Amino acid sequence: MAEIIYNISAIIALAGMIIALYRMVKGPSIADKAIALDVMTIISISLIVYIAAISQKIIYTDVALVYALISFIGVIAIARYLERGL
Amino acid sequence: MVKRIIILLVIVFFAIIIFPLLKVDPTDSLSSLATKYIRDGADELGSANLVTSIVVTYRGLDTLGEVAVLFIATAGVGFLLRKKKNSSANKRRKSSEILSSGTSFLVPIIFLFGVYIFTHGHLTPGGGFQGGVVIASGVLLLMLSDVSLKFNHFLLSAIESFSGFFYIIIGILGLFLAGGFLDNRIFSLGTFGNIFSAGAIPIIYSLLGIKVGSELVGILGNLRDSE
Amino acid sequence: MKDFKRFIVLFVILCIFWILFAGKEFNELILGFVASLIITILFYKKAFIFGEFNLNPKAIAYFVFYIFILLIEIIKSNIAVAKLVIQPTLPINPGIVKVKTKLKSRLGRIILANSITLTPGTLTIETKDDEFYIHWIDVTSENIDEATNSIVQNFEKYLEVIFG
Amino acid sequence: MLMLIGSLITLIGSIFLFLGALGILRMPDVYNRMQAGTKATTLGTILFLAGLALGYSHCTCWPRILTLILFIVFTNPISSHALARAAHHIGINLTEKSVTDKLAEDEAENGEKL
Amino acid sequence: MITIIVIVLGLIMIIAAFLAIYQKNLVAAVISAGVISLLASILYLLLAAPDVAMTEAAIGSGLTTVVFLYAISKIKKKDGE
Repeated sequence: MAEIIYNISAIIALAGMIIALYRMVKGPSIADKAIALDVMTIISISLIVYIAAISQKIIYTDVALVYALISFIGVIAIARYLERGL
Repeated sequence: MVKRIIILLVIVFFAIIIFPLLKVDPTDSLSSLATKYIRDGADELGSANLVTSIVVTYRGLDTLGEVAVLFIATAGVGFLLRKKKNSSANKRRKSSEILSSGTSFLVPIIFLFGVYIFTHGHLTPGGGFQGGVVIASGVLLLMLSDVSLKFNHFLLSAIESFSGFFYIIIGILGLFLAGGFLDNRIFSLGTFGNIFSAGAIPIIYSLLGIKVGSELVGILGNLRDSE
Repeated sequence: MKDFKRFIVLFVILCIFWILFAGKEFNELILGFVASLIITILFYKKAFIFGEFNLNPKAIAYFVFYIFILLIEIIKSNIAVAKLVIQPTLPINPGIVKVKTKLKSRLGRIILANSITLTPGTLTIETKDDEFYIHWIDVTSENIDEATNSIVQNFEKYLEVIFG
Repeated sequence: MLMLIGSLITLIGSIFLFLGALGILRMPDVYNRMQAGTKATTLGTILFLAGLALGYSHCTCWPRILTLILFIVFTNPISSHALARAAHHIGINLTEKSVTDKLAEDEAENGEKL
Repeated sequence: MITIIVIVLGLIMIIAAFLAIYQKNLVAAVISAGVISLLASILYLLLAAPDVAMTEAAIGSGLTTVVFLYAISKIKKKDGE
């Protein structure tokens, strides 16, 4: 029962990722695309922890930590590029 | 249009070919060398992460080559990009107060996380390269938030050379004290799964992490300070 | 004295993070102690925001209380934005307003700005001296004082005690 | 039982994640998208991860998940603030529904960009 | 379940790859390339290769993006002068 609900949650999160991808394809400005990237990153972090939990491997969460730190810096770099501060 | 349809068909074709790979059981058809690594690796080298022991000891020379490639890349970037004469840092837009305060809170934690990753290379999926990249990202965050940050390129190359030097010294020590070049059994193997275990692997990975980190910082600094 | 306080606070925070990363086995603690010490020596001169905690019991109690307030605020306003998004007509009324803050310490200001940004409906765009420019999804008043009342006051009265 | 509660929390979190993504699809301009998108997903992630930590409590991954939540809560507002500031600086306009833009007024008054 | 995740992520990666190739704006293409390596690292994790996943997440989605952005800003400066 609980496993089924966890799986449904993962599928809903994946659907959110597809919607973010649509904004990324369409997004009129670069900032829109960067927001879409941000949302996709956050959903990816959730998915990684989900994978780590269902496969019972704690060490996989290290990947999620690296992910959270690095993609944050990527988004800031895009922002600083846009305002010519790079 | 026809071209795009053909491209799509080719991609679908490859997807169908590659998809069965997901169902391959990795244990059922291994070469004899791989079987030996898997069977004896944990007992011989005492590292909980088998990939690490293969990368650092069995295939240590390859890793040395990879680090050399990265070093040549750094040197190439420094050589090709001309240094700026007059500093034009004031042309860049200043970062906001929130970003600079947040940076001074986050950078020490990012550095600590990088140290965690490269010292736990034999226990977790991390290692020297990943830890080095995390540390370089911390410096990158400093660069993004502070437009007038100056790099001491001499210090960077000194750190980089010293860690490379000690890396090779440990390799040669392995040649004399243990089985061969870059053998990790120059110290006792310790308890399996403990932090101070697996002989020289944590030390080698720490040196690699510092070396990779300073090389990447060198590349980024050269990119920023050139015209 | 200021340097010493900064040093201690940074060191303790790094040790806590190391325990969260690596667990509290004895050997790990030794390694974490050494690593935190090295990083603290490297950074304590630049990390100016760590010297700004008020380390008295009242401030710490307020800090714990503040986290609860922030959580409740986040949940409340998230539900409001979720309602907004699923309505077909999308009844929004956005704009950028100006608010004033009394906080002086930089740590207090960044926590205030992050709290404003975390509660959906408001987003800090720019800071300038004691004024924050905030994008507000549902502008009820363009006046500085009224906007300050409804956005900032709720957080500021706690942060003033914690960071001074 | 604990697992069921955890899974329900995760479900709520995933719904918030979905609504956040829907927000960036429906909102009319960059700033509103940032509001609905990146902030609703912060709460969504917190709930998602907390539910997983509760349901799989025997794998003792809660310290990592706590660290992850701390990172996300601290870094996400900073990155969206940086993005919003950059978007305003390069002159991406607010939607026509907007009622006021004090920042642009002040910039015009001082004759320079902040 | 894992199969569904793999298929969806693979499709998103293909779309992002098309975007990275056909987009006129270089920065948008760089962002799309970042998305590809972001999702590739989840796929590596599903294939039980956390080492590679961590390297891909660290280098692919963070550092190469920044290096590309630096390169683009240098090129634009040259063109402007």
